[in-house]
Amino acid sequence: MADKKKKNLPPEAQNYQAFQEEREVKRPVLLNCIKAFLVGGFICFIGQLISTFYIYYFHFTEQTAGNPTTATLIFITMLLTGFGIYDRIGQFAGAGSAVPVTGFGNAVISSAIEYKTEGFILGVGSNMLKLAGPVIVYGVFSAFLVALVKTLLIKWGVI
Amino acid sequence: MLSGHQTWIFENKPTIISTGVVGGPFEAKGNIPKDFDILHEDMWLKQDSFEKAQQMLMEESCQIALKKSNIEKEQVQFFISGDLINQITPTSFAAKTIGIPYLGIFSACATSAESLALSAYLINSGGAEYILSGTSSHNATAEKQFRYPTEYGGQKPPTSQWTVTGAGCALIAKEGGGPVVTSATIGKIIDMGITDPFNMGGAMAAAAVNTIETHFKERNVDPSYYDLIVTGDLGHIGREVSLDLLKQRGLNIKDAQYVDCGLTIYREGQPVMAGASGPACSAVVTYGHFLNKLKRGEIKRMLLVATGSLHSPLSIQQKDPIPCIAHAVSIESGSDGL
Amino acid sequence: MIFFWAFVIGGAICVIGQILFDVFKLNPGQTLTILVVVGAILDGVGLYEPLIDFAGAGATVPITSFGNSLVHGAMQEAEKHGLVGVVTGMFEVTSAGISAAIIFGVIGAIIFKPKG
Amino acid sequence: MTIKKWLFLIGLLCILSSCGNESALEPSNKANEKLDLTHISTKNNDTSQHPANQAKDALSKYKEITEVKAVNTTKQLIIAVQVEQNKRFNLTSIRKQLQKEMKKKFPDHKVELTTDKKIVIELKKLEEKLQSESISKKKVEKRVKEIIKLSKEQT
Repeated sequence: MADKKKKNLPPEAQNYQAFQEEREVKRPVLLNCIKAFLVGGFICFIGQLISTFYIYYFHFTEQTAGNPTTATLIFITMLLTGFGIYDRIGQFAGAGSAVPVTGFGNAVISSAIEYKTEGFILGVGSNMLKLAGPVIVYGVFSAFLVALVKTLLIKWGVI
Repeated sequence: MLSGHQTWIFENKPTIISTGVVGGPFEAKGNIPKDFDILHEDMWLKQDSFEKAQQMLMEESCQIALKKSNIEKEQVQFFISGDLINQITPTSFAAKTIGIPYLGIFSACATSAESLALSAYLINSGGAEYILSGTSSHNATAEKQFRYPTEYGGQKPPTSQWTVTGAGCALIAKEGGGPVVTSATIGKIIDMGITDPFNMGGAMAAAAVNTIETHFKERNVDPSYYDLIVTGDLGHIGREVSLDLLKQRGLNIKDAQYVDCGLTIYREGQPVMAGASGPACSAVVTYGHFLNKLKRGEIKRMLLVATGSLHSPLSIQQKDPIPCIAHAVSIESGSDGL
Repeated sequence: MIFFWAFVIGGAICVIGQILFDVFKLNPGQTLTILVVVGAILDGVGLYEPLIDFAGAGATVPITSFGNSLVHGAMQEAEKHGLVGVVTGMFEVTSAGISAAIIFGVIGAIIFKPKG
Repeated sequence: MTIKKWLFLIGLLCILSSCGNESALEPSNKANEKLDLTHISTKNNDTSQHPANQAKDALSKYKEITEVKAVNTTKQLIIAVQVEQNKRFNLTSIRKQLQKEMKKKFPDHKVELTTDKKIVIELKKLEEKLQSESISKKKVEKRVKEIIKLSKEQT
């Protein structure tokens, strides 16, 4: 699609873009992936630690330990976000700190803190899900479609 | 006056009689802390919001410029300024405090050069005796408006740039000692179809090249006329692209002669990726660092080419390419050698 | 052993996210949305539960598990109440992530100021 | 470039989907030696763990099982197993297979089989108490009921 768009540009702009791209600093994809792997893996490792802790010392099974683990991770995220540490981790780790549920928490909490100056109702309240909103919206909608298809298939005896 | 299509020559020598340069904590750790009049330790400047903090920066820089010149603010006819944030409210609110008749302008990071060019024109044509011209930006307000909440852990690509927290202001007068504004070239919008808001240097370089080329043609001088050609905030990528393009077009610009404010303000190792940006970037570095050089006699003539990318968060989401602009203003040491 | 695989699988999902960032030039919002949708689809074809069994937190901590548990909630209700359950059961299982984020978001906003 | 991206995506999906289709457990002739099969013997006939011990022996023929705990009352039998890490992809089908087998083997008991770590831990505690005979029949029944309830809890 990007190529199609380029073709509509005047040749001067096309030449310039090529000229510019040659000099553009490329994203270090491999290095970024390694960092994302290590940090993302580490966050999941911590998650596993927390969930094992809940299984051993509290009344939770493997099934039910997921929720308190998530809540604990998001609590830790709140502290890291509030003290201005999470955005630095994010610059280093990229997807490594964005993809785990802590990244979801960071998106919500950072928006909440940022819009505090606009008041708690219209600032915090309405902007809190500015970044994380699409995740909830399309998570719910795609889950609806998947569950709908699956339920119908079961009903019709296909699976 | 008008030379060619878009260049003004100021034969009455409007003079920059004083400047006020204010910065934030990140700038204090940078490359040129000595060129600031005030450096704040707190991003908030003890205000309730970042936007108010930016307003405060602007107010302070104006006050400093006035104080240094011993001109009363009642003597100043106009305040010409602008910034990036929400209908330029930080600047307009600062104008309310300052109480000088006010012209609000917008050309993103090229605002510094636009306001300087307009001020010089008004003074040169006798439309005013004293004009305050300047601009401000704040890292957190720009992040909030154009990118993500400041505490969000989004990864910035190596092409992105760091918005300067600060404000730079110059008091231009009909006469008086100081550097003289000799000419200005008003740029036109250049759109090369680049849509990546994280690569503004690459997008703006084309505008810089267009304006610099036009300036030399219409002012009828050679690049060697200037000791320094100072671009606003092209950063590493934009500087390289524009320099290579200028050389390709037959302009003989030396590497050491071609400097960028966005690469001057911070030290190596500060996490600014491709360099600094923001309206305050060119204002602060020019009115602080480079004018000091001019006053010390290290350079005699400089051409400020402030570049701006005129997109909004909305236009980016609607997939519009980034329109860019560059204005050039030449500043030369006055007859008294200052 | 499960700790090792939690690290590896969790890290691998993040690498997929990083590739979406860097190669496909998507922003975080788009990337996370895609991952959530993928999680929902994987659960629909019955692949996500085995991954959770295998990698534990390596599969439940990444945002993909969000899609997975949304589908799970919907399916659980669908078993009880038929098609209506698909609509009503959605948040049955997932509420933890969203409610924790909202609660700690408001608390965070009360306690903290952005550092800039 | 775009073709490469799509190939990459398809390849990724193939890798992911290929993990799911392995067969469940195959029994072997030899008993699994690594397994701790401590039989719980109680002098008190009320809390006899004979069926539980039998279940342990029966499960020991699967070499992929790394841990097994079982406790029974007169009516109920609860078994918790841990499976080798690389077989955990098929945990659901393994659980179903073993559950079916155990149900067949103990028709007089209501059989619950789980793979949950938490239940393993709980059963281990209960086994220890039974072994030391510090628990009454009534309490065992109550505890087993609780554990079964716990194992069925959903998120």
